[in-house]
Formats: sequence, C-alpha cells, structure tokens
Amino acid sequence: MHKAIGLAEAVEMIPDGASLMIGGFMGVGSPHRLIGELLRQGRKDLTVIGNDAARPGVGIGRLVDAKVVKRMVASHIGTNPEIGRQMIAGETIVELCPQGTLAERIRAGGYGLGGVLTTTGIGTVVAEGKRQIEIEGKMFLLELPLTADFALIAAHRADHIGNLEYALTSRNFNPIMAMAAATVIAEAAEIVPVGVIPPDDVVTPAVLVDHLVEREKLNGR
Amino acid sequence: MHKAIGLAEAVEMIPDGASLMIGGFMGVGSPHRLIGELLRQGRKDLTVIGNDAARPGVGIGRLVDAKVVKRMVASHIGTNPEIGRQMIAGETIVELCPQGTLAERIRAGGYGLGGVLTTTGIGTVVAEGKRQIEIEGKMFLLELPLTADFALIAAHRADHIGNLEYALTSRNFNPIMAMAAATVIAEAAEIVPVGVIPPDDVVTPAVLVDHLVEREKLNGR
Amino acid sequence: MDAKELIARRIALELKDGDLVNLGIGLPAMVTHYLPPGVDVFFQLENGLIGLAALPHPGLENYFLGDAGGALVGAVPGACAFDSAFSFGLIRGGHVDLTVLGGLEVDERGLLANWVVPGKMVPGMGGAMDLVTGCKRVIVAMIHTAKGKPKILKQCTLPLTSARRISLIVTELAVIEPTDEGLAVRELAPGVTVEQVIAATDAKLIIPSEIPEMKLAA
Amino acid sequence: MDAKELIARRIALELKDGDLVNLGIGLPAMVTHYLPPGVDVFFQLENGLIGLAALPHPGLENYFLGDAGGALVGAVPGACAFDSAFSFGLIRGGHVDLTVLGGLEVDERGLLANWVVPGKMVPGMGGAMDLVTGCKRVIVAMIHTAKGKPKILKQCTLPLTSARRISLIVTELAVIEPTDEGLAVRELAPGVTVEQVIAATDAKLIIPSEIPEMKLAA
Repeated sequence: MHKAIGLAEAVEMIPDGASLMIGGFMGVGSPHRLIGELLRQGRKDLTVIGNDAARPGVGIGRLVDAKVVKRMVASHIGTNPEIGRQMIAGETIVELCPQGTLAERIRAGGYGLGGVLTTTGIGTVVAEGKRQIEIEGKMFLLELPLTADFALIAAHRADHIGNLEYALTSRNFNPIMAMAAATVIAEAAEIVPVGVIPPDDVVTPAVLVDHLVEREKLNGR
Repeated sequence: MHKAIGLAEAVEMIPDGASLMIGGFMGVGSPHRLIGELLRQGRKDLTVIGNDAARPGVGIGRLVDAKVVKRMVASHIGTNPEIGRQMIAGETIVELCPQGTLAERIRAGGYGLGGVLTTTGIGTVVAEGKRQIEIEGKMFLLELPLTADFALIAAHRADHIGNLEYALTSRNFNPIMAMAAATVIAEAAEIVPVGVIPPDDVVTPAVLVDHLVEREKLNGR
Repeated sequence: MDAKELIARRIALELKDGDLVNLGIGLPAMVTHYLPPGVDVFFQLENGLIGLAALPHPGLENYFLGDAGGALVGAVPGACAFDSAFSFGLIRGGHVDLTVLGGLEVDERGLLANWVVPGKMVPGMGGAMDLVTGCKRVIVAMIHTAKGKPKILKQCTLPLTSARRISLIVTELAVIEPTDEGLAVRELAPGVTVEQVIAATDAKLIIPSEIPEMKLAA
Repeated sequence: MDAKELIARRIALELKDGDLVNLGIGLPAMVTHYLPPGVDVFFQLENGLIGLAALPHPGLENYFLGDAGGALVGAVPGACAFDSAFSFGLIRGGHVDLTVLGGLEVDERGLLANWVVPGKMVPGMGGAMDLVTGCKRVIVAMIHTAKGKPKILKQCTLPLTSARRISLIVTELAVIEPTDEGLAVRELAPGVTVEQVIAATDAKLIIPSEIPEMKLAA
C-alpha cells in the first residue's frame, strides 16, 4: 500500500489529451502544486472538469493562461476573461453546467448512478437537447454522470496511507471528484502519521486515493 | 433561534399515524430517548422509515414490540422475528428496499431530486412495477424519493444552536434523514457550547435541526 | 442614501431570525450591513459554508476559507463546512429560506434572467439556476433601469435563469411582487410616485388603490 | 479442518494488498482469520466504516461502533467513518474490490439467490443486492449442499439477488467460476474427486482435463 509519489512522477502519468477533474473553487482548495507541475512538464490538450476557471494566474486559470485547456466543463468562467476570449475565438470549448448539477453529475459518476433528475435548468437553455422525465406529475431534467481519467485533488491533511481531511471551504468539489476518476492523485498541505486524523474527520478514505504526492521541502528539510 | 425542547414536549408534537424517519443501524445511532418517549406517550399507527427493525427490545425493535408500527420501510428485518410475525399476520406492512437504494431515496427526498437511477434491483423482484429507464444503452431502475413528517435522529454531540456531530458507525442514516423530513428532532449524547465543535466536524448544520432535546439528568444534576 | 443602500436596507427587513440565507455578490451582499437587531441569520456560501463572517482584520486571512467570489473571508462561531454536493442539497432541497440575487431582467411572469448576455458576457450560471429554482424565497435586488432602459419587461429578452417565478423585486423605486395575475406594486420608495415606477417599467403593473411607503432597516 | 474453515482459507488467497473488502456475516467473516502475511486490506462495514477490527478485550466496547449485525466491534488506526449514502456510493460506484457473501443458490448463469425464502424467511436484502451488483468482484462462500440437496442449480428457484453474474463460488468441494460458457470447475478440495462435485451439483459443469488442487492460506 505504498502510495507516496514524487510530484514530477505523479504528473508524468498524465498524458496529453487526458481528462482531468480538478478540485477547488476560485482557486481555494485547488491542487496548486499539481497544476504547476502540469505546466512545467508542458502537458496540453486537456479536458478540465472543475467548478470555475478562477482568475488569470490562479488555480485552473494558470492552465487557461498557458492555453492547454482544450475543453472545460464548469459552472462559471466570468472571473477569467482569458477563457472567455479563447472560447469566443474557438480555441477552447466550454460546457457550462449549473453548479449544483455539476456537483451531482460528478457524484453520480462516482456512485454508479445512471444520472441526475433535477428541476434546475428546466425551461432554460440548459435543458436544450436533454431528456426530460415526468415523475409523479412533475418534470425533471435528466443530467448525465461525469467521470474522468484523473482527479487532481487538494486536501488540508493526509495521513501516510492517504486518508484525507479538508479545511473550511477548500473541501468543495474535492471529495466527490475522488470518487469519480479512474486515477486519483492527491496533494496535501500537511502529512501526518496514521491515526492522527480521527476516523470521523476523514472525509476521503485512503482506498480512494491512488497516489499521494510527497510533501514540499521547507527550509531545506 | 431557541431550539431546546423537553423530551415529552418534543414527542407531543408527533401525532398518531405520523410518518417517522428514525436513524440508526441495528440500534447503533438510534434516538433511544425519543423512541422510549414515543412508547411512554402511547403513540401508535406509525409509519417508520429506517434501515432495520433491530432486535426485540432494541431501538426500532421496541416500537415493533409495542405493535405501534403500522408500516415499515426498511432494508432488513431478519434480526427481529416479531416484525416478521406481524408482517405474516397482516398486522404490519413491510416494504423492503435495498440498503443503498434506501439511503439514496432518502437523500433524493432531502436534496430535491426527482428520483434515483440505479442498477441495483434490476432483474429482481425489487424491480416489479417500477419504471426502468435506458441511459446510454444501459438500463436503470427509477426509485422514488422518500420524505417523512418527522426525522428522529441521534447525534454524538450537539452544540447549543443544534449543530450535530456523529461518532463512528452511529452516523449511518442520521445525516440524510435530517435533510428529508418536514420537522427534525435531534437528541445528543453530549451537548456543548457553540464553537466547541469545529466547522469541519459539524456533519448536520444547525439550520436543519428544528428541535434539540434537552439533556438527560445525570446524578441529580 | 444611495440607490443600492436603499435596496439593501429594504431587503434586510425580509430576513427572519434563524433563516438560512444565500446572498449574491455585489448589491445583494450589502444586505448584511443592515440586519435588524435581534435577527440572527445564517449566511450560506454555496462553495461550502454556513456561517460567513467578515474578516475582523486584514492579515488574519486563511487560504482555505473563501467566498463564492474567491475573496478570503471569516466564519462565525457555530459555522459548518461541507462539500459542493451537500451545499446544493441545501439549496435544491428547499432548505435555504431566502436568496437575494442581482437581476438583468425580470418579466411579467416573474421570471428572471441574470446569468448571460449572449455575445457579450458569458460568465456562466454558477449557482444562480439552482438558487432560483430551489430556495424557499427568491428576492431580486436591482437598480430599476440600466442606462435609462427598463429592466422589468413584458418578457425577458435574455436567456432565463429558471422557469420558477421569483418571490419579490426590490429596486430603488419600488417593491414589486410577481403574482398569478401579474406584477403587483407593493411599496413605493420615499418620494417616489407610482407614475415614476410605471414610466421606468416596460411590463404591465398591477397598481393597488393604496400603496404604502417602503419600510427600511436602520 | 472443517468445511467452513477450508472455504475461508481458500478465499483468503483472493484478497490483495490494499483491497477494500466487504465480508458478509457468518462464514464470509471467517476469512479475516486467514489473511496471508504482507496482505493489508481494508474491511468495510456497510453501516459506515472502513477499518473494522476485532475488539482487543471485552469491556472496551463503544456503543457508537457496531458491525452490520449490530455487534460492537473495534477499528484499526487509519479507519474512516461515513454515512450510509457514502457507504453505498463506495459499493455501487465500484470502489469495493471484493465482497464475500453467503449463498442459498447459484445457477448456471452465475446468478445468486441469497436474501429470501418466500413464505419461510423474509430477512430483507440489506446491502446484498447492492454488493452483488456493484462490487468489482463477488465471491460466494457456501457449503456445497444443504441437507444433502444441491445448492448449485440449473436455474435458481429462489428470488435472485442481482441480475449480475458473480465472480467465483468457493465450497468445501471445489472452486467454480461462472463464465460465458457456464460453470467451470477450477480447483478441487484436497481429496475430493470431480465425480463427487458433479454428484453434489444440479447444474451442468465445465470440467477441464486437468483440475489443480485447491490452494489454502495457512
């Protein structure tokens, strides 16, 4: 059960053209080291599933700056003018999805469910081309599950076997993405021995984490 | 935001014939004081939604012993011969539901979803009379959301405004039930001031808890 | 008092003790400044928190605690953190008592458009569609007109945010309630006449014989 | 060695280091006693835990920590607790590598019946339908016959647990793998002949020309 992996080695597993779920909300709770290493290694043509495109220079926005996002599924891109420009210029494809629907689609992908039945989006452009199903006299939109090749997630603390704990609003999409990707790579602000994180505080169990990125060197140690 | 309520007063809100979601799994994590008070007040004709009927004398099993469960939705009743007897005698109606489906149906009820699309139960008696929906070439069973008049839930710790924290396997159905009932009544093994439970440890936020049962008197204090 | 402050002060009166409230960014967020005394509400951040608070002091930020706009914020004692699926379970399951959002257009049916201007501004709906579809009450806080043009129209020209009718429109001129019969003028801002409201509106308005003056939080 | 111990020792060899494993109550739970050295697995309790452990000493029970049968149990360092929806997300989402369950009947298609005997025993399916439908691998651990009657049949007579084919049957006589072509005998228990297996089985069996002896964990 040896999961520790160097940052470079972790990102080397990800090929050009891969689909990535990337945790975080406007950069809060995003895997900043993994994003930086994707850029350093020059990975390109990526499909990114994430809540937003953050801002230029921040989180997923750094991938946008480098023009390596071929396709993005997100709920919001308005804070990043560069992805708006790329979209209008036809350089990037953006699929917009209501935030709650995005969360449930990712969860459905990880939970083995066939889809999400929601009223959000009915009567709007979001419903165009999608099936609607009447249940007990009420119409629901059928939204399909999302999965990805990799989930790149960020935790506040990890233990040595890969149990993850999150802090405050940095939890956001990370735990559901950890269920929905073929390979899950996690980075953590702090790494502690097994048993330090109590069972009730573990949000993502170690069994879901395929690779845990080695800690960053600090002050030469 | 005064939520504290006496045990008797809490149960007086529940009429005969009410539908109750009751947390717990084989009695672990069940609201034992609320169940005892339902019995003391002689409430009857109840619809109970819960994972199991526990054992005679334990948890939901005590309601079964007293013959006050008119209808039960559960995943398992085999450990309680008395409910089996009542079912065969036609005194109680039992609707059996796969455990994962039961959890998702309760969650769907609380999350405003139209239903659950699952492969569990397809090709079995569970699928009889239910709609099946083909999604991308695969068949899924449509299972309907569950809601109730009341959720009776048990927490390990509550704070003064009703934030709830659970311990180990006593979490089970409690958090999802707290989303799915019109009125939520919680009891807790321990009650602490606001701020004692850190935000990341709160599993059920105070806004979902309508009434928090006063603590039990211990050693006359 | 400027127009936005007036709107925020009026909406503050709609918050009830114990409510779970989700405020949009900008004008809606100003409502927090005018909460009446004795009214304790929980503010939700859809990115995963109940219990938003302002930072007491710059320099005390925590990089794991941001609002939906990405600004670093504070939290009250008794706050609760959760993931995005749970956050929208609260919203879509009807557990949020009130949301206050900005608006680009509202029409006679009480339908809101506030997330996209095709060809110009494509920010994405974020949580807006979920909030308008799922919250118990939806209040639109907006300046009555944009560059002199009415924003309250017979029918929205922009893509809708939801097929669900909103609960109330509060502008610097009036409080307007969408009903089965149409848009009813419920209150007028101090010094504003009903004629002014009609002139600034492109939708048919229901005008009761007596319209009280807008109440405002201190 | 009794029949159940033999079955448990054989199944123990199917567990791989790092696996997430869910064991049914009774015979399947015996597998924990025979884990080969160097194989560290996580045991899931569907009632909400990864990291089940036996209690080190009676008197140390915690009333908030039980197994799916309601018995009070222990937990390993590094355990993780969660609610029922998450627990079955693990199961239905294919995150559980292996489940070992008891069986009442298995048929030529590899379909399992193990949750109800109409008119006699109506325990309910609990998590069985989810486990058989969702886990990566499903092993049925059972005594080959019941009161002398075969339990491996042409077609199940009892209500099915799932329409999904199980991965492996392990009995005290043989290891049998359901395949597209039918039930293939993969291993024979020590001292057991293929004729004995055929005689104790009501389903057609595929008999390879050479069948190795069943391997057993120490």
